[in-house]
Amino acid sequence: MDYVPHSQIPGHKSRQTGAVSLKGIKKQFNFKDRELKVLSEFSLDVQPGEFVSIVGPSGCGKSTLLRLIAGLDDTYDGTITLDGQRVAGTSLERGLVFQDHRLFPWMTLEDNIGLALTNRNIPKDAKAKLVADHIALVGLKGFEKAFPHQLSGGMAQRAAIARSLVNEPKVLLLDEPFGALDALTRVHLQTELQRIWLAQGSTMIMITHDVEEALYLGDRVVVMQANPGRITHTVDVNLPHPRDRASPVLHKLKDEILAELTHVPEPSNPVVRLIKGDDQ
Amino acid sequence: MDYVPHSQIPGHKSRQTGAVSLKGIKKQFNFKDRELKVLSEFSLDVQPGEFVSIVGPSGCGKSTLLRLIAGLDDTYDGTITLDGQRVAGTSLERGLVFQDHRLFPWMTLEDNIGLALTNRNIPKDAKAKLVADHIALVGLKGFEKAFPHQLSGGMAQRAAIARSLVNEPKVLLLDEPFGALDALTRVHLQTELQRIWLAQGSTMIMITHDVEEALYLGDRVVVMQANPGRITHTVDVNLPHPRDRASPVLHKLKDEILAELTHVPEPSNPVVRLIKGDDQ
Amino acid sequence: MTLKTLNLNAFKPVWLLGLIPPVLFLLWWDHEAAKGGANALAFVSLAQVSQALADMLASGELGLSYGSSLGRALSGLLIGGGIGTLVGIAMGLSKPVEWAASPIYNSFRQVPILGWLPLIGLWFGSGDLSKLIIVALSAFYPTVLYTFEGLKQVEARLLDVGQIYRLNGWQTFWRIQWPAALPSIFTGLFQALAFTWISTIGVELLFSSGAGLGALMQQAQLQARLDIVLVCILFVGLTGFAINFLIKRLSQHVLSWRSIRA
Amino acid sequence: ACGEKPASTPAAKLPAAVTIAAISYTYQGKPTFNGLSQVVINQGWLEGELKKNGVALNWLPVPTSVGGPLINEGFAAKRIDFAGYGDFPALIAKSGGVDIRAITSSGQGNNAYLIVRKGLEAKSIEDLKGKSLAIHRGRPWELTLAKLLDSKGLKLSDFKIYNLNPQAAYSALAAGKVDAVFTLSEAILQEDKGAGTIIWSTKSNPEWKMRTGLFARTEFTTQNPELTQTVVNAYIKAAHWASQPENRAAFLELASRGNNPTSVLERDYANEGGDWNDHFSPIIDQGFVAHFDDVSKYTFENKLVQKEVATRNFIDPTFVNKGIDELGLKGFWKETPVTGPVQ
Amino acid sequence: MTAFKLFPPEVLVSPTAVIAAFGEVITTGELQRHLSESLTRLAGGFTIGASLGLLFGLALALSKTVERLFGPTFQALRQVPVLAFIPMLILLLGIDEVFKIVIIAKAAFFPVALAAYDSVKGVPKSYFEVSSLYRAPWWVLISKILIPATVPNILAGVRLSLTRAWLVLVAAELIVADSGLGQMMEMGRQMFRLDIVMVGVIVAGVIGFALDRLFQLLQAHALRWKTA
Ligand SMILES: Nc1ncnc2c1ncn2[C@@H]1O[C@H](COP(=O)(O)OP(=O)(O)OP(=O)(O)O)[C@@H](O)[C@H]1O
Ligand SMILES: Nc1ncnc2c1ncn2[C@@H]1O[C@H](COP(=O)(O)OP(=O)(O)OP(=O)(O)O)[C@@H](O)[C@H]1O
Ligand SMILES: [Mg+2]
Ligand SMILES: [Mg+2]
Repeated sequence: MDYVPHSQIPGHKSRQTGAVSLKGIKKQFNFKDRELKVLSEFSLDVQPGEFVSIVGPSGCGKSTLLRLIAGLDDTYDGTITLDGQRVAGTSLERGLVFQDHRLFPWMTLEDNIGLALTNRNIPKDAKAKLVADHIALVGLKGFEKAFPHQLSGGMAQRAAIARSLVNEPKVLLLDEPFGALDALTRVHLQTELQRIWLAQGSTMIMITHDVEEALYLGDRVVVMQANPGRITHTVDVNLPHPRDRASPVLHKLKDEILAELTHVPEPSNPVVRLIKGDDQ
Repeated sequence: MDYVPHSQIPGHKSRQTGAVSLKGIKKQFNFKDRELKVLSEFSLDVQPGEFVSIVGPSGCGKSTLLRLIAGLDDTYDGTITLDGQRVAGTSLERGLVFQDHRLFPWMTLEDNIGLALTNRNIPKDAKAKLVADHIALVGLKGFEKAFPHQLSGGMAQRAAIARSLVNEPKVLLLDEPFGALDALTRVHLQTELQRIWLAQGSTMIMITHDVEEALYLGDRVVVMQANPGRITHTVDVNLPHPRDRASPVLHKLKDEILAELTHVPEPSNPVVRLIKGDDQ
Repeated sequence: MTLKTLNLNAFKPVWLLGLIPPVLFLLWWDHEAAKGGANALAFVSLAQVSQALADMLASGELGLSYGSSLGRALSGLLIGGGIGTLVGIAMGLSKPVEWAASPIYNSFRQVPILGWLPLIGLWFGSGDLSKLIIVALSAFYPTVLYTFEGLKQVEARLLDVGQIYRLNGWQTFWRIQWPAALPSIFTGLFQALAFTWISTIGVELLFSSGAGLGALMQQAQLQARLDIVLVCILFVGLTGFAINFLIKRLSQHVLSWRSIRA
Repeated sequence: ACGEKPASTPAAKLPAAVTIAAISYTYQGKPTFNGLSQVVINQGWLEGELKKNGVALNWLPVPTSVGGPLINEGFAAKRIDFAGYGDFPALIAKSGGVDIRAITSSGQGNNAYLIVRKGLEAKSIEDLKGKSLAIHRGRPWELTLAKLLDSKGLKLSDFKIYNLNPQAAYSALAAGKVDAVFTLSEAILQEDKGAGTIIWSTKSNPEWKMRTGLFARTEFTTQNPELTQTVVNAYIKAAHWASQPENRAAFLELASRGNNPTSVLERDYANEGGDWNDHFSPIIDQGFVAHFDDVSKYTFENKLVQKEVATRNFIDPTFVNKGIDELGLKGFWKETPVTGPVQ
Repeated sequence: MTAFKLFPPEVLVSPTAVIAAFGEVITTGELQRHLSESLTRLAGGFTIGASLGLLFGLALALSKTVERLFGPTFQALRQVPVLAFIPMLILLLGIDEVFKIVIIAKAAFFPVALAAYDSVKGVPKSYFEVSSLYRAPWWVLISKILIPATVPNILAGVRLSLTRAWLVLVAAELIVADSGLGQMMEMGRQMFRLDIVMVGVIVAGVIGFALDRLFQLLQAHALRWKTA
């Protein structure tokens, strides 16, 4: 197909940096007296400025994976590097949109978003403008002074997206960012995300349950399976951005991925493999 | 089209009761020093045993509406009745799946689901069995003793669904119940929900952002618009249950609804009409 | 029209309900007082109490004692509460401080003041400073406890957000931990308020005598002047109530972000 | 440079302040001291004299309820130099190793009373056998009770003893929850209020009264004999003032700022055949010494103190004797003074 | 060896003196007697006061009517020292154990009641909504939702109330008692036996500390869902 590397897409600001590499990641949780294997031998290389979508069944370890990349959890085996540097702790270079919005209940919408800029060395009114722009971007104008409990589910999620975007991180990790949004708002925000991605040349890793969305945005779609969480399939989407949602290529790929996702023994009832806590 | 009233669908246990009627509902929030009109002249009649899907933009008042029907908030104008009886307070007849899962963090999954049965007069082991069955239904076997923070986003949402189903309410209100679920689990749970609905003959009112889902499950799809929240359109889906997802009728209706949803001035940036707090 | 009545309803003085128990209590009291006999020694008639109130106000005795006690209670609350909050923060934020301080704190807390009196007298004399120290201690204990507990309860999921945005220690504290702990800290403050009042009264009996409601009450009891005792109780109770009310207002304002039952 | 030579001028040796602790009450929001201390303050003489030497005068008001321990701890901590208080706590401090001594007496001492509840037919302490008796343990008048019991061949265990502080004791008496209370002059007030009847008091046995006096830290008296003398003289002057019959009303008014109204004080002070001025005699006389001998023996025998106190180390009449001479008051009070230091 | 030479040994008693005094009060059986008396009183007063306080605090937080009726009285009364009511209490209760236990119970009551009231008032509305949705009866609401949601704060109240109970126990033993730790300390002080006072301090501190640890374990148990 007429694949154009995204670095050659007009308007795509190419970056040399932002390469995320995961090698042999193993992660388990202590669950009661047993060990729950969540990720096993998980390896993935993401190019600078690449957009990777991840799809996979509920509970397969997607959120866990993002937490590891973000540096929120370092109790795992294997290595995670950003541009060759081993990831240790969090960094403003790696942004994260949590699956739940995690707005601070005591801050107004404005302050919640402003929080992301606390440690950015820019003048106060530039910060205020950035915040205002991002509130407008996610369609929350008029709610600057609202507390989180006064927002609807979708509004809170949009606020969380704004918070992560305002920072322009080199790598942005998104955990089902559009899950609670209606079709229209969703399309709008997908477009905006793509525009920002193209403009900033940042690396994006996005978890989604919407295969269409994964294909529409991603340079690559990673399909995961559970027990333990691992990659079963990777789909390259060799289409230029922005794409035509109705493109037959995308439709074909969608059917392929959905088939892959349904091709699981007992898919609807993911049985958990609980391993006795030995040190195997 | 060959519409079959659901009461005549084989296996659909017909109920005489479960009629929900909303008349001239007005609801507003005090937002800072102003009033935020959320619902205005909202009226809807739901037949006993009917499945109504509601779609609409983020923040248009869908969750607020369900809260009113559930009886969690009685500061509104207009009347809401269930089988002619005015709704006052909550009742076990009206179940609700919240948009956020609202599991109690200190209870195990099992106990969280069991909580719904506290007031049901059935023997202890029958309760235990009910709980276990519903845990299996949503595919969470093995996690009975897990605390909510040990669950993934989708798992928590499934637990919340189980909690609301275990009670077999006459009217079940669902607020984006499948939002955080992967395609497969979603299809599975849609099927299960439909099966339960058919078997119990309960009335269902479901909010969703997935128009396909709305059409696949609903006898009727209500399309809302924001500022203030109101019904702009109602689509009857005259197809027997269970339906064929690929049905062209559904596809046609989907396009129609999506067009309706996109046909809003400034749709991506819902400007809020904030009315000065005078006494109109 | 309807709006007017509505507004009136909104201003319906439901708070008057709160007067029912005290009024009933006073009626019962007066009834008991009227019985005479042994009762007369434990209950004095309200008429006598109001007479005493008038006398004490006129002589300036009440004003002096009240002012002195109020000053002591408020400064104790401020000092003890302030230091307590700081110590609670230190213990809540730093594990080593917690390990080092918590056993001392938790055992000292349980030692009756009586045991400390000789030492406090030795170090600080038996004047106003010692009194202030004990009052401040009584505010110190609850504030430490509640500040510490409040900080311990901050949800990890919210701290995660702070990490993502690389908040430094101070920012994490000020933007996340402090607001999250505030409801608990206020509870501690409410507790401390009562303890400072009670110990203000008590401490006036333990060290050098001087102006104060406690001294006044103690002496009135020896003189079998229950009317004076009651006037003092009235002032202690009402003042406590008023300060409580003010702090409540403050807390409602500061904690307005909470989505709680009205 | 100043500190090189041992300071030879008396001014350099003097302490910055003299602190006197005394039992006090709160009167109209301000402390009012018990007995002669308030007279000393009112006269202002002591303050003036000390000021001449550049020494300040501090008064430490001590509430009755905790007077003893507070003063003892103050002495031990060297926070106070003089204190006017009772025999028993002073002796306890002395026995506990705090070096203090009595340097004046405060007259004949305080009366103790036995009051029984209304409606109880009891004429004497013997009638109370098996009944409940309230007393605040460890307070000076416990000795008086002990002597009373001793004289009748009774023991504490012959009664149902309640250890109640005075306030509680009076309430309990009024409520009829105890049969009798052994206490100080407030008993008269309670009787007036109708809470009970006084059936015995030290008026019938004045030698059992609780004695009070001015006590001083020995270290202070040896280092600052002049200052000590000034303080003692001030107390003698106060006693002299109070002893004047024409000042009786004024003194009682001062005293009534404490727990008892004048009407009660009148009766408490009503003397059994003696003169008004006997109440204030500062002289350390044989009776005073004998009393302390008694107290010392009793407290040791009853294991209330661990070391027996030798009275001769505890009583120093030199200052008061000298003061009376200096002030020309020899013979003003009638008791025979102990001559010379108690040996 | 006393660490602070600055202070006269009579006041800051040396550890050896304290140990000796310890031996003394233990061999004479005095300590055991005082301690058992005090602990019995404490157990009675504290249990009654704290449990009533919990119930009252919950009622105050949950019922608007109760709050309106009793809230102001509660807020005023909790700041009034019991000392002021001694004559009335003696008239009503006499001077035996009941009196002491009531005084201790009063002291234990208010901190728990306040803690329960204030923390339940702060419970997120969403918890009440879920409970109301499943029409959980009040005892389920309290035991399964409100208490777990407020464990640290209520337990802090209970811990404070234990402190208060100790304190007031000693005070009550000063007003009326022949035995008890407070009485022992007070007599020690009257008799200038600061070594015995220190024994009391140490015993009270150790027991208080032990009880407090117990509460902390309880809390850790109740909060195991946070870390499990
Ligand atoms: N407690 C509140 N106080 C003030 N405003 C509120 C409150 N709750 C909701 N709102 C406002 O009401 C409007 C409707 O909210 P609602 O939660 O019903 O939206 P929704 O249709 O469910 O949206 P979504 O799809 O994003 O969940 C929003 O604008 C929201 O800001
Ligand atoms: N703190 C924890 N302790 C124990 N188990 C945990 C913990 N956090 C997550 N898990 C388990 O790890 C597994 C993966 O969770 P994760 O949140 O990564 O799933 P996910 O792929 O994001 O699922 P979803 O799509 O439902 O959000 C789940 O089985 C979950 O129960
Ligand atoms: Mg997830
Ligand atoms: Mg919603």
